[in-house]
Amino acid sequence: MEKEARKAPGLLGQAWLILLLAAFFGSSLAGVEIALKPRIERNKRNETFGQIPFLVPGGSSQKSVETRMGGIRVIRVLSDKGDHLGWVLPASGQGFADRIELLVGLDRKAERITGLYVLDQKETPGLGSHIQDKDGFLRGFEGQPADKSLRVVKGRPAPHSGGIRAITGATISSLSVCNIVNRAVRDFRKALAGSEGKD
Amino acid sequence: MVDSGPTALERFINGILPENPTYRQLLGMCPTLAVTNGLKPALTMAGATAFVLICANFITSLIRNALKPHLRILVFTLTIATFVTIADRFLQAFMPAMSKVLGPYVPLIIVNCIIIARCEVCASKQPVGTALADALGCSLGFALGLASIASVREILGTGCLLGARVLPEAWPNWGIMVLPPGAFLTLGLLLGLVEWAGAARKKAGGNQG
Amino acid sequence: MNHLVDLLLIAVGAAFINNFVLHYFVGICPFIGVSRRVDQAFGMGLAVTFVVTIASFLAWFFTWFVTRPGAPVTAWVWGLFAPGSRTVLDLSILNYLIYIFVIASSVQFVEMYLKRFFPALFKAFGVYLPLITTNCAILFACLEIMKHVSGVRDPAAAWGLDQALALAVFGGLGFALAITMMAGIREELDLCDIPEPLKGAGITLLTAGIMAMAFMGFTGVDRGLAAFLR
Amino acid sequence: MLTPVTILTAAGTMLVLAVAMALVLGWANRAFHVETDPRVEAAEGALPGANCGGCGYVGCSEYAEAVVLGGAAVDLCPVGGPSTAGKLAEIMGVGLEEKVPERPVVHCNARLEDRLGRRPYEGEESCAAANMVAGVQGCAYGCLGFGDCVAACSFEAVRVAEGLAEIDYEKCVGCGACARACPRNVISMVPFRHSRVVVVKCSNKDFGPEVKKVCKVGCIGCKACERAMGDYFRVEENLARTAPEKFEPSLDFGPVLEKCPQEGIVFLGLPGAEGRDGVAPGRVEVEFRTTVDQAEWRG
Repeated sequence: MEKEARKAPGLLGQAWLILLLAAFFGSSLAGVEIALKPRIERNKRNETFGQIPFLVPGGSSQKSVETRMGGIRVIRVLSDKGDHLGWVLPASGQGFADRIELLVGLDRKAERITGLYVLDQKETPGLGSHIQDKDGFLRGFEGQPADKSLRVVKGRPAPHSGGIRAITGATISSLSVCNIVNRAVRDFRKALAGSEGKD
Repeated sequence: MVDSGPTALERFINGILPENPTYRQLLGMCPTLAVTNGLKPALTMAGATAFVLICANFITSLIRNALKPHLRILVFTLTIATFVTIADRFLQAFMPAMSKVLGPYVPLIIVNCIIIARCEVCASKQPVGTALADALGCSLGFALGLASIASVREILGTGCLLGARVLPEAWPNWGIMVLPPGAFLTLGLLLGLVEWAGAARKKAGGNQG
Repeated sequence: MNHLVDLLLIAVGAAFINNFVLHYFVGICPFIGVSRRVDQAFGMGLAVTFVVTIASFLAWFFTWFVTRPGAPVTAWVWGLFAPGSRTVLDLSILNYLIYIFVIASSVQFVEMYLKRFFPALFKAFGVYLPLITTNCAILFACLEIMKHVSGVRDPAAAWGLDQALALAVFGGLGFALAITMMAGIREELDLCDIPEPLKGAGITLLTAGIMAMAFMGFTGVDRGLAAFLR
Repeated sequence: MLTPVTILTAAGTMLVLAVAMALVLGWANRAFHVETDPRVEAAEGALPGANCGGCGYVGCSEYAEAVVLGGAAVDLCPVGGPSTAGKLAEIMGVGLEEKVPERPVVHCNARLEDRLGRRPYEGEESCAAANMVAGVQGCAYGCLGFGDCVAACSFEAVRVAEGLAEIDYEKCVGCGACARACPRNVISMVPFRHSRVVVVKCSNKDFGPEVKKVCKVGCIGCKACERAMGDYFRVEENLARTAPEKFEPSLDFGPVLEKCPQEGIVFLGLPGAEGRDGVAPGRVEVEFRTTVDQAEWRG
């Protein structure tokens, strides 16, 4: 009888170790997930909200809240005292090599761009990767008007004239960033105008 | 079956230089090429691999008697996948910047040939002590391999190492070194160098090398 | 029409631009080891394509129905325990475990299948078939699928089964292309005299470096193609 | 409430997946089961696994199958030598008759300076290519020195010194690759019943005066050796040949060595290794390195 019983569960009998391991590892991983999940969420949130003070002057990371404006995910930037200072608009699009993720800072009425930050990019290191330079390429976006679409300019553009100085050797990357910003800002302004009409 | 069984110390020393996983056994090529465009990511990857290798070797040598030959690979991969997930979540939680830089290559530690090779060759046959020593030795060897390639690529590619400027300002950064082809070229040349050094030593001082 | 263009972009991207071996560095071990003869390399390339397609199908299936946030099966199970509750059960932690489990099992299945029905092909692969399990290219394809299915913010942009299979098949073919070209070059290399220390892996890596540079020429082709087709 | 359920569901998912895979693989294992003779695996285990082709089969698994099913001889494996042959015989339950290992011998003794009528040659650096060029070298039979044999040998046992191929008997395992690679068949496989054998290191079949025009050390077919030791030497087509299987270390080759005008006749094998003259089988131990070890890839 003994031989018979052992042969019957031949299929599963052999693999008892795998079943035990699979169940044990599955549950232990779930435990790890629960332990670390809050920290990972906080990191993700910090990555975006942490940039708010630099994108919209005076904005506070804790107070600002994420909302949806006409189907577009956007962060309403509030100051410490709680009054509404502007918006931080996530935008993304196709760059030279792969997708580029941006955060665009806008003022209250979305008429002027107050700052730009590159969340994620895989442009050519050493060339396209210069779109991340805070006091170089990104400085060019601050103060630009939001109603006109931005243009890439070879030489030194006049300030606040909608012209952005291209990075030498990475024209396509610079162009892509401008297009992403233009498209996102245009859609958001349309949504903002639509909702302003409503509330 | 190795009858006498190598001692723990012997496995440890062997893992670092004589049987260096990257240069001698040519294992774990994927991460070696992918993350060595900077020394910091390379060391983080080496640390993560070390953690996974040590834990996996530990568990494997614990359950080595219950192992069935044909299910061997499945058990190894399951153990390794679990520890890699833990390492990945740990990186995301405590070192988010590094986790983004390493990106998809942290989960790729699962199929890193070094770990499976060590599990198969050493851990599934040796007692826990030797297995752990071997794991330590191999991870140090791997870290050595990664660090050597990463420093060459970072110095040539950006002129500075871990932020500190090494080469003079006038150094035209070799962009290629940070790009994928640079990885192949650097590793190819370094392998040649190691081979040449090994052969030279063998010719000069008999052949303990 | 737009969907087809999307498929084409994924296919061209996976085969040439983001070639598994030359751009993402996955699958290097067999790339150096197996590429000594063209027929053996091509056979290896096809075997990898075959296995990566099976693995990607199963990976997409499990990601879509189980580990995706708000996946139907998990929601159904969660409904059993706490009917009508709003919190979502997220099992994405199991992704790596499921992928490697699926890959190892499919390689084992393919090995038995080949041994039974194509013994000659099985003998030709010999030791390289079980080692496809440790081939990073297959797990990498599953990770790409995971990134595009559960990593995407709005569910509409998540990949369907057709996009996943497009990546798998053409990624595999890209791998086969790269490994066969390398085998062709390696056969030439055997005839010319290479400095002693560079023989074997050294010269292969240098050749692969130059090939990677050539493949970098493809960057931007998909952008141009997209602009042209859209 | 969420924690226990997540853990439970995670474990449950993995369990379901594991059961599903175990069933599929179990079924596949049964459905695709291929009847293989256990002795084939045992034979394959006994073979060194170098797939060098020395036994005449494509690889070790091929040879194992041939031994078990095809009834091939158990001692064809040159690399494994007598130890493997013994194991195979055990597996097959067959008697193992005495087998003398064969080693390659280079039938040419002319270094570069000994060869006359050498023309400058800028073609491809391989004997096969040079051999096609008429008159690349005065002697149409001798070694060309471009090292095809060196390339063929996977045990680094062949070297070309001053234009002449040389065998390192320490490393040589007798797989015959060099003999096959030489386009002029200068290298032939000779049974080594002892650590040495006496061989005529020349293969020029022309008349004496012709040989003198092209080589300083070639055999001119003067039959001096045949007259001195008729049973061991005989001259055919103006070239002295030996019978290696009749070689005994006790034989005295003194008279032949003095009479021979050329130093064409030379002892061959391990130089002066005393105490190595025991019975041939099993004494040429070589530190075994499989070609698999040298394959670049071990990942």
